[in-house]
Amino acid sequence: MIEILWFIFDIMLVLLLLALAWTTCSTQDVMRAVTLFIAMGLLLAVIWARLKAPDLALAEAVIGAGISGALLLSAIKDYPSNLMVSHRSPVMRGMINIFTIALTILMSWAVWHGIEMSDGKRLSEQVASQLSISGVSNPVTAVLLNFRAYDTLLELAVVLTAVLTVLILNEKRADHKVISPLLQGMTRWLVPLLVITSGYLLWVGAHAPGGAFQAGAMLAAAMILLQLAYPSIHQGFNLYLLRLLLVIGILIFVLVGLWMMLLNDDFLAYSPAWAGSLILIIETAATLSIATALTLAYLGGRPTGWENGLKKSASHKDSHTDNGRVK
Amino acid sequence: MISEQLLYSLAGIGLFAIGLRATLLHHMLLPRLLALNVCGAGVFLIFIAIAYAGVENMADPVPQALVLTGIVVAVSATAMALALGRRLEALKDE
Amino acid sequence: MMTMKSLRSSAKLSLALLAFWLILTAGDPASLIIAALFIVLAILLKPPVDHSTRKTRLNLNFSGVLQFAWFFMLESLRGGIDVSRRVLSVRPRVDAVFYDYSMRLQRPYAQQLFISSISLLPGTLCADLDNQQLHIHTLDRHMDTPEGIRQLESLVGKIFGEAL
Amino acid sequence: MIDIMAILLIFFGLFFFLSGSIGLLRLPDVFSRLHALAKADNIGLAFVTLGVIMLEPNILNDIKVVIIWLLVMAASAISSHLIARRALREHRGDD
Repeated sequence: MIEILWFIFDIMLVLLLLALAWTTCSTQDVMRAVTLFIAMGLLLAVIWARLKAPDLALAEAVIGAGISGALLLSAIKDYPSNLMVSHRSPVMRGMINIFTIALTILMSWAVWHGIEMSDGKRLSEQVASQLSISGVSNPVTAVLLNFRAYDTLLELAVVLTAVLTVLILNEKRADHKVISPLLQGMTRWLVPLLVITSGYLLWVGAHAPGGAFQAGAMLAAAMILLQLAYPSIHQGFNLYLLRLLLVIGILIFVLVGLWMMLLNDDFLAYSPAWAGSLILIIETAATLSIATALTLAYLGGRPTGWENGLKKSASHKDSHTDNGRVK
Repeated sequence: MISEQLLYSLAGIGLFAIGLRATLLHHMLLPRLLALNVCGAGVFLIFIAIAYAGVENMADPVPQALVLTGIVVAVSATAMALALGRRLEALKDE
Repeated sequence: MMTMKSLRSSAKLSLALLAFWLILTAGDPASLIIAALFIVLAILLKPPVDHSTRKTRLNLNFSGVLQFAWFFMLESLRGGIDVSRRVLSVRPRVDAVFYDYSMRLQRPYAQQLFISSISLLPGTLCADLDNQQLHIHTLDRHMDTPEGIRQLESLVGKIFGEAL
Repeated sequence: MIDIMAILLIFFGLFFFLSGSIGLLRLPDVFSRLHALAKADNIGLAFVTLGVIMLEPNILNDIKVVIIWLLVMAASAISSHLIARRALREHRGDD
């Protein structure tokens, strides 16, 4: 009985997901597509929870439904046309369809066999056997910050690179105009709660779902909300501090890694006794960096006055080209 | 357990195919980006479907960690692509 | 730079946030370092003080809160049933009309509570506001909306000690 | 006994959610849809919250659930206001 209910639930989730994906990709109106895409992010969060991946559900709810939604909605304005129509010729369309269908069949066959033939041995057993010396009891955090810490370090580098590209390319987007006082009123008490919740996610990541990524995304969501309700707020930020925050995650990560290299002869090989504290320190720094990076990514470019104090001539040239662009 | 793994990984493949088709069909940046993100979501779904280990157990932590980093990288990459597109539009106007 | 007043309000905020933290973590003492860091962060990210909210001093009237909560509960129930009846009838019955209401409440917190509750009560939705003038969308022109809203407003006024 | 009450309450809540979603599909314009969503979700979540509190003995978790309910209520009030405002201004042609 209960299996049948689960199965019905699964089928509904999957059908809804596919329908949302299909309409996202085939609707003609960009605004509509973005809205549907956000809805798909929310649904994915539910699906991660269903598939017993609560860490992902948290991250997806904040990033997939929140931050990338804000990012895409504010990006719509930058584009000339609100329509999304494909201009491919019928022949081309047919070829694309055939190619996609063939690929789908091939992939389905591969996955089918992969699942059928798997002997049930999983990496999770290896993780579980080493979990006690990792310094944390949440296996996902153990993988991210201990067993595969290299990946996470490099991922932070990828995020930093992406944000640097954003900063190099553009000035911050123009502000919104009229803001509802009701939104401002809510922001005043909601942002502190979001910040504390972010801290909680960071803390709880050691032994339950949560961690630096979820916490960083939550903090970024708080800053984006603040920016939406008080558009001039970023002018109050200290831009040197902002630069430091942007890189502090990688900085601390590398410093800890080098320190461990002096002690244990291997980069990022923590001593088991300290592992818990070291992971918490790295995660705190990573949370701040991820939050700063995602906020700057949302702003879509350099905040006002980013160049101030650095090479006068370079900043002058920059503003010159920008003036040229406006004409 | 296998039936859920199959169902969700097939859904992941479906998502990937829908996204891929739209990526190939569209010319404009924003629709393409959305489609690519749908594609990515499909890949994540396949990972987690295979990581599924029954209602009582947590999913395999290694694919979870990979997908977690994947989600964050995807949103940064989207932001970067949007910034590139915005700069392109600005250059076109010039 | 910090005045005495903003210092005091920051202290109040940190206490409230600490309480929130203790609820979340079930009072784990080892977590307090992180708590301290994020409370400082929350205070740093506090939006600039809006001059209209400066003069507010929260003096909550407890019996007012209870009365409001009771009223709010009953009305939400009525609102929910009303909406589901409309939606589930053979032809959705909607006879919408916009309606202007001038708000008498003065304190910003009271105004915010009032405006937010309007949208959750039967048949009304606050669509826009222009200073004291609210633009309210009602589902049914035959409902005695103004009466309900006036009652809600005086209840909210009572919480914040504003006699209307 | 308590379990049955709780499940009954949760089902009540789900009924309101369902009618909210039906309203989203059936009602004619943005404003009336917002009505359906805000009210039905408010009362629906109230029932679900009550049901969950009855099932969960840990008082801290109960407080968390209530906080979630209050936050969702605030969010739905504000967001329906913002959407309505936007729709109104777009309709009037100014922005």
